[in-house]
Amino acid sequence: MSDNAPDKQISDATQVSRRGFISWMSIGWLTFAATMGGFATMVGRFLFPNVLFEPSQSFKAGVPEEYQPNSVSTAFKAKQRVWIVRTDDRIFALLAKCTHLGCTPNWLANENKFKCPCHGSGFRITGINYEGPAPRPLERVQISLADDGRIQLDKAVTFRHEKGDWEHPDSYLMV
Amino acid sequence: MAKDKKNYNPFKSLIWKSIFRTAVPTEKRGRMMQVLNNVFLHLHPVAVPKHSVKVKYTWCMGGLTFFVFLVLTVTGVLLMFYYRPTVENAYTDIIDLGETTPLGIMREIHRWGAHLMVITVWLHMFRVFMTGAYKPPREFNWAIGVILLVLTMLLSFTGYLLPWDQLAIWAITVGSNMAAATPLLGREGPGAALVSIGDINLVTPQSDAKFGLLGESEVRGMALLRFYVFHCVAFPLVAVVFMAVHFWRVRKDGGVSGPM
Amino acid sequence: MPSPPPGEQRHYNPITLDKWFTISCVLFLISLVWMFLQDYNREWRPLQKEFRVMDAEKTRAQMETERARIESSDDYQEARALLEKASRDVAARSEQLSAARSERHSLEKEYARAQQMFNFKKADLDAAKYKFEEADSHGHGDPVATRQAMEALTVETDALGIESEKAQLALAAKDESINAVTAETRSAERSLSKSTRQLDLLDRKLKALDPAEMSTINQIANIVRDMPIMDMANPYYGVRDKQLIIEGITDDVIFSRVDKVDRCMACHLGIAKTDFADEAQPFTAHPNLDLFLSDASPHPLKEFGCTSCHNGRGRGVSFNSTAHSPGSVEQRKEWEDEHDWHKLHHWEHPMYPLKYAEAGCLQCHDGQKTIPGADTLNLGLALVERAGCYGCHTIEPFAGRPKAGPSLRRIGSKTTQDWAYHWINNPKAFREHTWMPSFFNQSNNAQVKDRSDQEIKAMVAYLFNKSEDYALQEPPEGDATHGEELVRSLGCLGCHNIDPERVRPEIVTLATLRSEHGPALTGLGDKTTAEWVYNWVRNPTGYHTGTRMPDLRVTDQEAADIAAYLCGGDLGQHAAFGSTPVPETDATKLKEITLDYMSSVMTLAQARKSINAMTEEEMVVGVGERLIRHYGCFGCHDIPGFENEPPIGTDLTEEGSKPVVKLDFGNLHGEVDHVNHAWFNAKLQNPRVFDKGKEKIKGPRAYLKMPNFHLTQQETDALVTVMLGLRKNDPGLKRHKPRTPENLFVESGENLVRALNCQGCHELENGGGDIRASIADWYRDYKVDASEDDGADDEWGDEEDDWGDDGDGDGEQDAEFLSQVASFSPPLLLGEGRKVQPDWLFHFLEDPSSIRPWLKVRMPTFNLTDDERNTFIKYFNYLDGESFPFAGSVHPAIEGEQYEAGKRLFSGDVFQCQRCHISGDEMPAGTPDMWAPNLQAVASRLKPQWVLDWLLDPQAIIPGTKMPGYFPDGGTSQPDLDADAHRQMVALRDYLLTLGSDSE
Amino acid sequence: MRESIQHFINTLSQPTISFLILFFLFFFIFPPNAWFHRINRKLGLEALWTVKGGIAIFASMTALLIFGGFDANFRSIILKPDNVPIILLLFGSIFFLWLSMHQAMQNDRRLRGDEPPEEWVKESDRKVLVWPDLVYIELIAMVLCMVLLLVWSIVLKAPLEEPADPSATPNPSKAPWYFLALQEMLVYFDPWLAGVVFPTLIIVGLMAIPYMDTDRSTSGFYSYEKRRTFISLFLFGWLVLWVYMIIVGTFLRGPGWNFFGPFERWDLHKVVALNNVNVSEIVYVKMLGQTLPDGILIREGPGILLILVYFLVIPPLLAKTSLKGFFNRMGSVKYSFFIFFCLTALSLPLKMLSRWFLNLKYFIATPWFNI
Repeated sequence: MSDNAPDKQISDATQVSRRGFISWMSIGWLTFAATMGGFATMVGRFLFPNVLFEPSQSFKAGVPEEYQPNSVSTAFKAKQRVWIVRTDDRIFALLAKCTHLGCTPNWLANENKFKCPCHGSGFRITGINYEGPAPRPLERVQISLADDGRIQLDKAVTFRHEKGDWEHPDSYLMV
Repeated sequence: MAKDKKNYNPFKSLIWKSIFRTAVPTEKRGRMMQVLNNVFLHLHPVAVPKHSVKVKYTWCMGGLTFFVFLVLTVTGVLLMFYYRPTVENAYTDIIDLGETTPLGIMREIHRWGAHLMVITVWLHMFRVFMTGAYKPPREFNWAIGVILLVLTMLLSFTGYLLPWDQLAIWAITVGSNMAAATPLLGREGPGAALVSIGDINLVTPQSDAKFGLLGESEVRGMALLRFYVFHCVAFPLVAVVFMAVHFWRVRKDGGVSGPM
Repeated sequence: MPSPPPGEQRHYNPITLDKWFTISCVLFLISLVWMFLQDYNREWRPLQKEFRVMDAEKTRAQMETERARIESSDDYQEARALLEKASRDVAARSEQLSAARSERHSLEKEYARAQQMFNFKKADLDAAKYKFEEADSHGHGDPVATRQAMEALTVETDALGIESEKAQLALAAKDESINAVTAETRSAERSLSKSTRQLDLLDRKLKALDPAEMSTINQIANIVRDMPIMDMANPYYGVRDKQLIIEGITDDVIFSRVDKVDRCMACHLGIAKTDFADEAQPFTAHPNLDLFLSDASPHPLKEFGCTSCHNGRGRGVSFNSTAHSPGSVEQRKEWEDEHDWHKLHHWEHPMYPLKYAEAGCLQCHDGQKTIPGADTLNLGLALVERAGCYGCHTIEPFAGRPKAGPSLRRIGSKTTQDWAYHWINNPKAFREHTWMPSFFNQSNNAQVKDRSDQEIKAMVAYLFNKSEDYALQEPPEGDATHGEELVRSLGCLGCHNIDPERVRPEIVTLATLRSEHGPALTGLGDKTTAEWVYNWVRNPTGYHTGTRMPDLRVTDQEAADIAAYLCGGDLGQHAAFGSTPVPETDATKLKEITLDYMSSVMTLAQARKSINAMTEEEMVVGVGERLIRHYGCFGCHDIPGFENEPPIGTDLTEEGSKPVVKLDFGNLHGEVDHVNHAWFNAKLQNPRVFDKGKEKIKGPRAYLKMPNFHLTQQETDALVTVMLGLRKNDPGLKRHKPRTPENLFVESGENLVRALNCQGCHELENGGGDIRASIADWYRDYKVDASEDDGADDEWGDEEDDWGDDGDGDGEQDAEFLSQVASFSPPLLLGEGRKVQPDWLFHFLEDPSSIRPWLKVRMPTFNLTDDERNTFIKYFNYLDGESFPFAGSVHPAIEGEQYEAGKRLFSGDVFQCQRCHISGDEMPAGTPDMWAPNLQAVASRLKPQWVLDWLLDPQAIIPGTKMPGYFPDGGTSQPDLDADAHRQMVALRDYLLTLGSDSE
Repeated sequence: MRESIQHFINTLSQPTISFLILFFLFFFIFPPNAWFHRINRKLGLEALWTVKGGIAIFASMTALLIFGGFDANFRSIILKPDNVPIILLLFGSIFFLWLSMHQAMQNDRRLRGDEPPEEWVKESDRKVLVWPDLVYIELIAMVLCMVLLLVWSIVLKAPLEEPADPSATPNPSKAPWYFLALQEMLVYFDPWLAGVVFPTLIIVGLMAIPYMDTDRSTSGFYSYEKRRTFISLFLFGWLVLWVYMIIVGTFLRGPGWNFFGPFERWDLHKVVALNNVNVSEIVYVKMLGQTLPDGILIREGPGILLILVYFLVIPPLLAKTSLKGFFNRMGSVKYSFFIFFCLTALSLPLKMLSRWFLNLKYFIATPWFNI
C-alpha cells in the first residue's frame, strides 16, 4: 500500500492527504474482504442442514431388567445392527459389524460365540476376537440410562477394546 | 532478511505476482496491463470513451444484469442441494427452505434476484433505445440482446414452476396453454386439423407444441422435471453463449455507443 | 496498442469513488450480518433457552427430594454400612490381595504365552490338514508325507492345547480366590448403586442441562456449540432432535402423500413431561398423558405426532408458519399483540382452535358415537342425531338412520289445519324447547310475511289433502289421576318431558339430550285429541309402522287413563297458542308463488297457461307439494308422495375439508372471520345470516332456507366440532383405526342403543339410567301412598319430610332412599354381555318377560328385527370382551355330594337365598324394595361363569348392590365340601341351574 | 373526503377511462411528429422533464402510494411479495424515463444552438483508462445491487401457496407479472394470437428496429427531437402496451379477471355483463336488420374486408398522404415492414376500444380461428 502514490497526472484538486486516502480505501477493502469471507462462511454453513431425515443414530431399548444374565439379545440386530449383551453385572451393546471386512456376524447361542459367515472370524460373548482373520474385537456403542430409566443407545459413539475404551463409563451399564 | 521484511510489500510478493502478474498499478502502463492480464477484466478494453464511464449515461444496467445473473447462478447451484424436482418432494423441500434449512434465505435471494434481473434487462434495453445505440453498426448486437431478453424471461418462467405450489402450476398451465394454441402445431391452435395424413392426425395432445414444452399432456411430474432441466441447465447454457457473443460484439462494434 | 491519449485520464475523483465504495461495503457488511442474525435468531431459540433453565430448576428440585428420600431409606443406609464394612475387610486383607493380584498377573502372562503357542501350532496344523486334503483327494503332492506331517502336528498341538488349558485353569482359580475376597464389596456396591440409580440419572441430566454444574471446559463448549456458524456441528438448541417423522400418516401434497414431519416440539418442549402440567404455553404438558402421547397410551407421540390430530403445518417452526388458530376474538387480539399473529394463508388445514380440538378424533373414530374423553364431540354427534341434520344433509356416518320427526302420513286424524299452520309458523310458541326448527319469521324472510303465510297454508293443505285414513277406536272412560301415575311410573319419562314450565339446563349433556329423545308431552289436548292419544299409546305401530315409540303393552283402560291425563288439565292445554286467526287464502299471492315455482321448470308462458287451467285447490295442493320439496320437510318427516326424494342440503361428509373460498360469506366478510369454523358458527347460530343485505336483491325462492334450530352457543360449538371433524381422511390413518370386527359390532350396537334411547332408562358403560331422577320423584309420592294404605308398615312414614328437599336429609337416610329408588329403577346393564345368555337375550328383546315383578317401570316391546336383536347380543358380548359363541354350558348333576351341598347352602339355614330372591311364583317375605330377581330364570338367563363371579364378589360387578358377598376374599364360613369356597360356589351355582327344571 | 378521492381514483383507473386518457394524451407528451411537437411546446409539457418536473412526478407518485397505504385493500395488493417488483419497476421505469428525457431535452437544446451533445468529447481527450474508473464504478454498482437484494430478501419472504392442485384453479389465476401484459391481451384476442403470434411479432419487431431505423448520425447520445417518431412509437409500446398493461393485470384484475379499482375489495362474486358480438352481427343484424347469412365467406365478408383494408389499403394511403416524407426517406421495403409492425401494435388498442364501445368480440369468427 505504501507504494501507492497518487497518479501524477491527477490534478491538484484531487490531491488529498495520504492518511485520508489510505484510511477510506483500507476500510472499504477490509469490509469488502470481511463480507466476502462472510459469504464463503455462508456457503459453508449452508451445506450442513439443521434437520436430518435419516434414521436416528440413537434409540431406546427397554429397561435393564428385561435382559437375562449371560445372554445376548438379538432383538435390535435387524433394525439397528446392535446386540445387547448382559454378563453377570454389566450390560453393553456390541455393534454387529465384523472388524475384518464389515460383514454382519451371527450369534450362535449353543456355541456361545459370534461367528462371522464371511471369513469365519469368531468372537466371544464379550466381543473379543479369538479365531479367524478379525484383527480386533467388536466395537461397543454408547449405552446409558435415559431420564425415564430405559436404556439409551447411541451408535454415533463407539468404544474400542484395543484403545482401552471398554472401561469408559459410557460403554457399559452396571446392573 | 530483516531489511526485506521491513519493506515487505504483499503486492510484490511472488504469489501476488503469479496471480495478477502486475502489482497494484499506479502508473498508466500498469493500469493498462491490469486490465489486459485479468481474465475477468479483459472483457473491457483498456481505455474507453469518457462518456461511457458516466453512470448518468449508461446507468450500469447491462453490467448489473450480468452480475445478477452470476448471483442467480451461485444461489441456484446452492439451492439445488436442497431441492428435489419430484412431485413428492418439491413442495415440502421449499417449505423446509423457509423453516429449517440453514440460510434458507438463499431462496429469497434467488427469487427476488430473478425479478430484479427482468427489470434490469428491460431498463438496459430502454437505455440502449433512448440513446439510439441500436443503430448500425450495432444492429446485430441489439438482436442478440433481444434474444437474451427472451431467455431471461424464459429462465424466470421455468423457475416459476419449481416450488410446485398453486402459483406455480397455474402460471405454467396458463402459459403452456398458449403453446397449445400455436397455429398448426398446437392441439387447439388454428389449422391443427390440417396437419394430418388421411385420417391420421399428427397434432394430438400427446404430440403438440404444449407436449413438447411439458413432456406430458398436462402439467404433472414430468413437466416439473423438464422445467427443472430447462431452468438449471439448458437455458443458462444458451444464455451464457449468447452473453459471450453479446459482450464480444460490444467491443467489436466499438464499445459503448457515443456521438459520432 | 494505441498510445495513451494525452490530457486528463480520470473521469472521477478517486477519493469520491473510495468514499462511495467504503460506504457501500459497510452497508454490504451490515446487511450480511443482519442476514446471519435473522437466520440464527429463530423463534424457538429463546424458548428453548427458557425451557432449559426451567428444566434444570425442576431437576434440581427433584434431586433434592430424591436425595432426602434416599438418605432416609433403609436400603441405602444398609448398603452403605455394608459397603463400609466390606471395604474395611478388604483393606485389612489388602496385602494378601495385592499379592494375589500380582500372581494373577504373571499367570495371565503365562496363559497368554501358552495360548499363543497353541494358536500358532493350531494354525500350522490347519494348514497341514489342508495340504493333506489336497494331496489325498486331488493328487497335488505326496499324501503319505503330508499325512505324517499332519499327524505329528496333531500330537504337538494337543500337547500345547493341554498346556494352555492348564494355564487357563490356574488363572481361573486365581480369579476365583480374588473374587472371593472382593465379592462382598462388589455386591454392596451394586445394591448401593441400585438404590441411588434415580439420583444418578437426575444428576447426569442436570449436568447436561445446567452450565453451573459443568466443568470449565464444558462450560466453554456449551457456549461454543451454540454460536452462529458453529451450530452446524453439534448444537444443544435446534430442531434436529425435536422433529418427528411420522411414518404412515401423511400430508396431502395432491400428487402424492408424504409422511408427516412435525416440529411442534421445537417450542412445545414440555408436551410429554408430566412435571410441566402446570406451566404456561408453550411449555405446558398435554392433558391426559395416559390417553395421549405417552408410549403406553393408545396414541403414542412417536406414532401419531401432533398435526395428525390437531391439524396445522407441522413443518413450521414459528408461531405463524405453523398455522395456529385463535379460538376467540380475545385470543386473536392477544396473539396479534404477543406473536404478531396473522392468518397463514395458503395452508388448507390450519390448526383446530382449542375449543374444537376434539374434531381431530373423528378422523379415526368415525363410526363411533361416543368417544372416550371427547365430550364436546360426543355432544355434537348426539345433537346431529337429535336435530336430524342427516335428513337434509348426507353425512356418511349417519347414513340410514330413521327420520328425526314424526310421520305426517296420517296427519288428518291427528290434528287440524289451523293448528298445523300455527305450528309451522312458529313452533317455539307451542313448545319452547321443541326440536322442530323455525322456517319462517326469520331474519331473511320476516319481511315477506304475507307470502310466508300463503306458503305455510299451501303446505298444510297438501299434507291434509294427501293424508291417509286412520281408524280411531273409541276409548273407554279414562281416569286422569291414574293416568298420571302411569306416566310417571311406566317409564315414559325416560324419553319424554311432561313439565310445561321446564327450564332447559344451561349446560347440555348427553343425559339432557336423552331426556328430549321424544317430544315434550305438553299441550297435547290442543294439538290432538284424547281419542288419538289413546289409539297411539295402545298401539304406536298401528299409526306409523316405522315409529320409534315402543309398545308398553298397556291395557285399553291404562291407555285411556294416560290419554285422559295427557290431554286434560293444565298439561294438556296451551292457552296462548293459536289465539291469532289463521290468515285467509290469498288467490293472487298464491298465483304469484305458483308462477314463481313453476317458471323454474318450464317457460313462463307454459306456466301461466297451466296455472290458469287450475282450480284454486289444485293450485294450493300443487304449490304445497313444490314448497315441501323446496323446504325439504320430508328430510325429517314421512310425507306421502316424498318417499324417495334425495336430501336437499349440502353433503357434509367432507365439509371440514372444504376450502374456505367455497363458503359464501355474503356481505359479512368483515364481520365473520374468514375461516371455516367461524362460518359454521355463524351459520348454525342463524342459518339465514348470510342473506343479510340480499333480501331485496334475491327473490324469496332464492333465500337461504336452512331452518333455525335456536341452538345455544355450547350446542353450536359442539356441532362445529363435528363439522370440522368431517374431513377427507388420510388413508394412512386407516391403519390406526380402532376398527376390529368386534369394535364394528359394538359400534352398530351403540347406534341402536342411541336410536332406541336405551340409556334413557338403563345405565350402560358410557352412562345412562337418567330416568332414575323421575323414578325418585314418583317413588317419593308412591311411598307416601303406600304408607297411607298400609298404616302398619310405618317404615318410611317419618322420612317423608326429609325427601322434600334434595340433599337436606341425613346421609344415611339419603343413601337408603337412593338404594330403594335403585331397586325400583330399570336394571343396570353394566357387564350385561358377561352376565346373560345370548338365547335368553334374543327372546327377551322380542317378548320382555318380567324378571323383577315388583317393578312398575315396564321394559317396552321395541319393534326389533332379528338382525337388530342379534346386534344387541354382539354388542353386549363384545363390549365385555366375550368371545364367540358367547355361551358356555354346564350340565349340573341332580344328586350326589355336590348337589346336596348346594341345596344346603341355598336353603334358609345357610345363605337364605329366598329371603330376597323370587323363585318362580314364590315371593319372598319383606317389602318389594328388598326383592331380588327370579332364581328360576338363572338356568335359562345367566351365564354359568358369571354366576360364579357374582357369588364371589357382587360389589365388584355392581357397586352398591344389595346382594351380600358370602365368600369374602375368596374364603367361606361353611364347612361343606372341605370348606373349599370355590367348590361351594360351584355347588351353589349348579343347584341354582337345576331350579327351573325342578319346578316343571 | 378520503372516500370520494378513493372513489375518484377507482373510477379513473378503469381501463376504459385510464386507457383512453393515456392513449390520447400520450402523443401530446411524446410527440411523434412536428405537429404534435408544436402543441407539446405550446402546452409547456416539456416542463415535465426538468428537475422540478421530475420532483413533481415522484412526489405525486409517492403521495398516491402513501395515500393508498391507508386503505386495507390497496395495501393488501401492493404488499403482496410478488407484487413488490412491480412497484420497483414502476418507480424504476418512470425514473429512468425522466432521466433519459431530461438528458434528451438538454441535448436538444444544445443541438438547436449548434453545440455538440453533452456526450461528445474532443477527439484529443476522449479516452479514459478502464482501470480504475470503470471497474471501480462497476464494483460499487455491484455491491449496492447486492445490498438491495439482501435487504429485499431479509424483509420479504418468498411466497409459497398451497401445494399444486390441478383440480382447484385459484381465482384469479395469474401468470408471472412480467407476462401479465400478454395475459391482459388474452382478454381481447384469442390465445393463438395473443399467446403465440403477438409475442413472436414483438420479438421479431424488436429485432427489426435497427434495420428500419438506420440513421447512424443520431446514435450515441440522448435526444428526443432527432428521433421523435421512433422514440414516441417505442415508448407507446413500452409504457402503454407493456408497463401499463402489467399494472392493470397485476393490481386491477381480480377474481374472474374482473376489473377492480385499487380501493375496491376483491369480491369473488362480482358480476359484470359480457355481451359481445361479432362484426358480422353488427353489420347484418344491427345495421341492415337482417339475419346472418349462411355462407361463411359472405357472413364474415365485412370483417375480412375490414382487416384487408387495415393492412393493405391504409399503408399505401398513408404513404401517399401524411407519411409521404417518411416513405420517401425509408424506401418501400422498410416502410412496409415498419407500417406492418405499427399497425399490428395499434390493433391491440383498437380492439380494446371496439370491445368497450361496440362490444365487439371478433372481426372474423370462423369455426377454425377467430380474429
